[in-house]
Amino acid sequence: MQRITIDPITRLEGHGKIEIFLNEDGNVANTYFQIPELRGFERFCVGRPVEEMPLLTNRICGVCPEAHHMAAAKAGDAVYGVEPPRPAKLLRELLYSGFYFTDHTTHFYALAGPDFVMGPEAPVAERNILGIIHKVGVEVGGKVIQARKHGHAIVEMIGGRKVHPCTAIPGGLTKGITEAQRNEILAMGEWAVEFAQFSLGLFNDVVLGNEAYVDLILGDIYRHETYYMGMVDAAGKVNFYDGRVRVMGPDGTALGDYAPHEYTEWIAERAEPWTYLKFPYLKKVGWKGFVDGKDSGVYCATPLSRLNAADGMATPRAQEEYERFYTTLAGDTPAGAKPIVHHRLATHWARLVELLYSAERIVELASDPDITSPDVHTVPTEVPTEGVGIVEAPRGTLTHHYSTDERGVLTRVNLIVGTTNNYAPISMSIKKAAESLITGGEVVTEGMLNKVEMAFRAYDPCFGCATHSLPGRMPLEVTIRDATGAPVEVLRQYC
Amino acid sequence: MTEKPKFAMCWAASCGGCEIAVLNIGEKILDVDTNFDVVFWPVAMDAKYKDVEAMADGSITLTLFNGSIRNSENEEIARLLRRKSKILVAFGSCACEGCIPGLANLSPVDELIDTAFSTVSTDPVNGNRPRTSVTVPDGDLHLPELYPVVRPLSSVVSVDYFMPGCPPESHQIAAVIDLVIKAIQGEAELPASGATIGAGGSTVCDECSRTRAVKKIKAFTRIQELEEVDPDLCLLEQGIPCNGPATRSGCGALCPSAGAQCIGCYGHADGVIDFGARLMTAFASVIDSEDPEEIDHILDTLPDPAGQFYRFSLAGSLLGAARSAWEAR
Amino acid sequence: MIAPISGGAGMSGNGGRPRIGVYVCHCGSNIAGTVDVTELRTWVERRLAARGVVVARDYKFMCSSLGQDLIAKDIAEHRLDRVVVAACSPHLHEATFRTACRRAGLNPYLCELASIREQVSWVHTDTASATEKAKAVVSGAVERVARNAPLETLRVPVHPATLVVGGGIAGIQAALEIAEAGHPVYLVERDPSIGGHMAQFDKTFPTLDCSACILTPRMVSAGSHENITLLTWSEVERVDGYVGNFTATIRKKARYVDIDQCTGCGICQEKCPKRVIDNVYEAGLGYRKAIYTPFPQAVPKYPVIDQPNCTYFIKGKCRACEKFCPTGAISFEQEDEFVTIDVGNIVLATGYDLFDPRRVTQYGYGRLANVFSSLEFERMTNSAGPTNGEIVLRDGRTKPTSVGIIHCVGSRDRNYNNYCSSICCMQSLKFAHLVKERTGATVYNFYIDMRTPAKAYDEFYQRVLEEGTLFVRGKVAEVTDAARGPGEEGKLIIQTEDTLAGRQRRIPVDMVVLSAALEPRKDSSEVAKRFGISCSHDGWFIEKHPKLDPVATMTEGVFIAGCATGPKDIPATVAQGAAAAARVLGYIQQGEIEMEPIRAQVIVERCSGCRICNDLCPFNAIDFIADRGVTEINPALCQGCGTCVAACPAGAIEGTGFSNEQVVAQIDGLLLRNLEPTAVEPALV
Amino acid sequence: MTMTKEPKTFEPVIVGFTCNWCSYRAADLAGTARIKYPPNVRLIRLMCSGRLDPTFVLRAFAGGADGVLVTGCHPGECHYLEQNYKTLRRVRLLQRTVHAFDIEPDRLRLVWASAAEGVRLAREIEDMVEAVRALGPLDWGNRPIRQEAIHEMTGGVDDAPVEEPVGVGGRP
Repeated sequence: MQRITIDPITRLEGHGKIEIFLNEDGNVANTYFQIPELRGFERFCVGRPVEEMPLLTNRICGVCPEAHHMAAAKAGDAVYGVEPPRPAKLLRELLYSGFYFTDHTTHFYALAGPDFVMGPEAPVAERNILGIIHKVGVEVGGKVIQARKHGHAIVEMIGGRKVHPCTAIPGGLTKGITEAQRNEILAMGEWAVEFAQFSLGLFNDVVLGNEAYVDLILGDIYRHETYYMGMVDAAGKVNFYDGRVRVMGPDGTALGDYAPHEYTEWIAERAEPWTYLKFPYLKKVGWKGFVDGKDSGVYCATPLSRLNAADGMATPRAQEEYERFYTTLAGDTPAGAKPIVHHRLATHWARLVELLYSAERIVELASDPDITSPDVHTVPTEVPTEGVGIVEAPRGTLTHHYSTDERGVLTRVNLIVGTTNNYAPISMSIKKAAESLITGGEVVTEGMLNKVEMAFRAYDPCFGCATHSLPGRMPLEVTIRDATGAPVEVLRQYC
Repeated sequence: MTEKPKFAMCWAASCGGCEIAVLNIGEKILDVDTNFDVVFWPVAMDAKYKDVEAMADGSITLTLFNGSIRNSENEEIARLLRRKSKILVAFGSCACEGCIPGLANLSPVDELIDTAFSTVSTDPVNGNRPRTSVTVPDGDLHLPELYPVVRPLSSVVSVDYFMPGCPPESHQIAAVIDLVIKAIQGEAELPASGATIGAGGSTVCDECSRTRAVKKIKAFTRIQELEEVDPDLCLLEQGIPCNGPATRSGCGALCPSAGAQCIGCYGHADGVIDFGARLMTAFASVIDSEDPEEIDHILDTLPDPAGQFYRFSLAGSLLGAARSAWEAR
Repeated sequence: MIAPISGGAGMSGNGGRPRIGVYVCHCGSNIAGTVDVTELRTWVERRLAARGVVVARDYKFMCSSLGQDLIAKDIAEHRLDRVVVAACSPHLHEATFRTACRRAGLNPYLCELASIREQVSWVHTDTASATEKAKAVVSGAVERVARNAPLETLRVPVHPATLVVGGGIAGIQAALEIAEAGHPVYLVERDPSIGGHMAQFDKTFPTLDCSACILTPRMVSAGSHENITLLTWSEVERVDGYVGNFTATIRKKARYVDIDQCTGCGICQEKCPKRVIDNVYEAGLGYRKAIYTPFPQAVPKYPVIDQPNCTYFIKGKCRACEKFCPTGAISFEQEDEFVTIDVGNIVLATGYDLFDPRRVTQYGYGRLANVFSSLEFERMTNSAGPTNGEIVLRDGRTKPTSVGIIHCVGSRDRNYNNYCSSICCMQSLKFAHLVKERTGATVYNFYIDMRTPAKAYDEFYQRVLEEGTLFVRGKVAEVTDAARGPGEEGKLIIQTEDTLAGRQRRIPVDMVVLSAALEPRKDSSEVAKRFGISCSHDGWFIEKHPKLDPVATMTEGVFIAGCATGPKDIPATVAQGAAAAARVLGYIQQGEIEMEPIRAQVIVERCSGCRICNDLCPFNAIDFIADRGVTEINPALCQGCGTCVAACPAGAIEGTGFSNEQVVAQIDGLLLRNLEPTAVEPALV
Repeated sequence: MTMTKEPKTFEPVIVGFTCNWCSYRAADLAGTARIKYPPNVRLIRLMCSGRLDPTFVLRAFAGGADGVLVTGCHPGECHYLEQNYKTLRRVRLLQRTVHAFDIEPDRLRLVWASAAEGVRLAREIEDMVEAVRALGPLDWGNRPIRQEAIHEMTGGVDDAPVEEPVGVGGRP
């Protein structure tokens, strides 16, 4: 039996390690996507005061600390059974929208973009942000940097710091914003809307205008019919900060939705001895292994999932894009069912729709008369007990669940991190990509490496936090071994 | 012309925040590019680990190392880059003193795994736990073993400079890069080996604009329980356990100015061996009682001393880890 | 593992490795008897060479002149820049060896003592383990001394004036000594007159010379001395500053008598219609007027008006004194007055309070008429006292035929005071003698132990024995008037155990005298706080060293004398007054004072102005400089305790002489971590 | 499993901190009075227990001490008036903190001893030695700790050549 190891050497929290086993015929027998690291937050957060969780869990990820900061703060609210005043909620969501704007921008231009703009077969050296700049003009580079700056500026104004914000506490925030800051944010928001539209335009021209890419997107390699998860507001529209979590079936009929504290009735996690990460699945459906379909509890939580799960977007321009997205990709939908897109590579488009939504949301929130109110904190009066906080991290639904003693000191902690939701589907995508690219022991090409990479980059996995950086790539190393295990050929990319 | 000095940046166990902070220096990034030959920076470029091994010892002028030492691979990279680098900088809290993940050192590593795999949402199915070697139908799979404790860079290799912060503030990073470039061009002096760079020599209070009086505390209060947090008065004097007094300056007192207590991410000030010791003695000093019982009552209002005093510095502290963690495995 | 303490920059002033000499003292067999000194010396040579030890010797008596020469010689020959002497406690010979080093041209603070006698050879028996411990102790001292810095003693100018608090014999003595030497003294007394307890006595043991006769001249010369400013009826309100430069604020209580006008003729006292029981001077046995001088020989002679008892102040009319005063010195409008004075030194001679015998209820004082306190008895025997020296029962007429004198009332008794009041035995013997002499009554002395140690004391005891006083050894259980038989009717019965006869006894007497204990002043702890010194838990002022520095305190420039430091007889009290004066004169003579350079110091650039330390110094040495936002320490006020050093969260306060470097190095040395190699990948350049 | 590494009878090492005025003199008194106590304790003299920096205690544990004994004047008898109260607060907090590191309370004791209490001090030492002996070795000595801590404290490695020391016994 042959074995291929894809082992990214860039390390962050649980970086990926892919094992591909081939059978005698040289076809893919199985693939294992291993996470070889664990930091134990669930253990060492126990004993800490609950108000520190937004600060401690920040450090789970330096790329999406805002997500953990918010989930932890909301869990803190729940633990004390305290409702933050409206201005505090608005500010938290505003901070969060600023973060989404930066994060989605980074991902599209640094990671996904190159695959399309330059093309998956393009030489390594060109497949990065610089490549995009060369192809579509220098001003893009400037815009991207500007976009990241604006996003961070909003985060810093409300969160106190650019990276690892510090202002969210149980019951609200430690500070509000001034009129001057509001105007600044408003201006940035309006700029952001234009930028988002520009990006969608770019995607439209470069990708949708290109047969090959459309085929690639609509092709079968990256298609899985799984369940989809995403948070929706009262009107059933996508919301990142608050609402109920809706689970949409592969056939476009909703399985239902749940409030944060009900998550244990919906989500269970499967443990496997060969990886430090667990595989969440839908409890109501059950674990059937790494397979898709209506009977498999495997679900997906990404920008694509959020669009699939929701009835639409809460802002006008984003709603237009939402509709265009489905008319273009959904094909014909059974009557009574909601249109669903199963093609993983469509996630990049979905992400741009969300980019536009986050930009519009910045403007909406910054225009709210309450946003500059100094009333940003409610002092908890209840005895702290237990609480769950959920937000939509860019990489999926993020759940923090705390139990505390009567002093508000943690006694139990459970975290289901954004990316974890997608662990099973990612493994499946990798296997599918491998299957479609390796047949009869045909010698693997570098393109294949990138396509495998594309398979999970679509999910923007956080255990590849490395891949968030400019103008990054996840280095891969593939070793092909014959039946005796001796290496036949070694292919490397960036390592 | 002579070739440019070589630059490397690498991480071990870290969250990526340090990288983001570096990217946030914006235009300065280009200075790095123009003044250095970037030979190794996995996040940013096509980097070959093996190429580094091939380099002559000491051929990399400047290496920024972030992340702590959690497994054998982290240690391996650390030792390799120490050999290859003239100037090795422990970059960020993880590399300097272990940071938040260092809190893991309060429990044995098996307990970390057990807890993570016995949460309410985890299937009890055949009590699966990750194993370093497991046989699946298709063959054998291996997982790297976690070290019993998280360790800062300097407990594995000797470090030339320490650049604290979680993450280091971008303007400080920019300043340090400027300094090194100037030093290389002979226009500036590098500080003495072992020095802390990209930070102040005093503590956060030095940069904090809040007014301070003589401190006397009858009870510590939790920030969310305070009806009204005075926006101008020292947080510690309001009973909020602020780590500012013991935490190195350099961040610009970001958290206190945002109404949140300093949590100590910049580590200890110059000449200090143990951050926790300094903060402990500071808190003990402001307790306003001479009666043993009352003192105990006041101390009860600090629910988590170890976490309070060693939030970021546990792995780098004198004790380093709880006894049970040291003795694990 | 902990990396070794390495030599180099951090270590010795001259840079590079220090050159340390280690000297192991045998102390005859005191050390060598238990510690293998040769093994210790060779170990130091072998293992501590890498730590900078260039000479190691062992010698019979290092403190001998030969031993000291040995060190001096090595300092010259081997260019030693550090010295460790492994010998006795630094409290014994640190000064000796530091001086030796200074003579040899080495800064004395570069010499450390390692105590291997008091802390090793004298407290351990097993040679092997004792020697091992000695090695550790020396290793610690070597690491410490390697980081010692050469220090210079601080010098501050001394203000020539002195404040003496307390006008008893101790204070008077101190004041006179200093004044005689030609320096100004402020003598502050809270009562209207100086003189203290001694002025109340008639005879003083053992010589039985008249108390007034010897005290009065001293009071007069103190009152009239050109260098002494007498501030009676006054109290010290607050004290600021430090040795050589104190500022004291004194409250002069209103006398209602203008002392510039008053001649002390005494007419006001004759004319005053209000009689008041004199509980202070006459111990309640006699009366005085509402305007009074406490006793005829009072100094100053000016009276005071006892405001709470003065009819005018109560009823708003009378003013008899004013009417009859020939010089118009009475002024009812007078108010308390505050004066501040600058002094260089302070002598506290605040004396004692007498134990209140009422507290020992079973002795019946205050309940049984003919039970007297020792002070009452002193007054009774005083020819100028309420009975003109007649020893009589409460009725004021009847002479007692039998008298019981009980020792140790309130002393040597775990219910009251554990200590011995030291004067009661002699006082009781004096009483016994006076009773015999004046009444011929039968006298019983009830004692626990007889303590007559000083000059001519025991002879006096013998004399009283010969006079036929009966001595019963045992603690008196009770004094009662409940008669059990005809012989006891109308008597006071003393129920006691006779430990010599080994039986219980009931002894009927007419009069009982209680030799009450001496106790610290009720307000001694507040006074101590005001002057920045400390009290023992029973309330006596604590001396800097109970044997070697009995009149100095931990606070430089504040001295203590007399009973304020513990019970004393008159000779000892006078001696201490003189001793304190001598110490003060020493300082004044020098013009400036040398202070131990063990001080705290702020490294200003590290200070964040967090103000954590600001409230930690009881000597007010820590100041926050608001405009610069930093804290500073006044080296003259700092006593060097190091509390602020240990408290500074920024590590911005240095402890001279006890730096973190020194202590941490000593810890590592004690634990022998200094012998280990390091284990990290070394830096390249 | 640490026990197996140890000799049959485990001899704990205890670092003791004394103040110059009370407890160190108590130790002197124990000496002059020839009061015996086990040799397991090694004393360090500070001017006042108020000088006790928690760093010293942690350093002692980290350096291999099995126990740390902090001593000072009785409350109210401090030669610096009230500094031992600050020691009391510090040590209480320190005890709570090291508890999280699995260091048993008996390994860090605070004892007041006046200059007159040589016997008391000796008995306290005896008592603590037995208590720590019962707890077994703490064994922190061989744990890797942050190197630059020592760097900061003592400066860089000094490679000046080592000179053979002169060693002479008896008379000079």
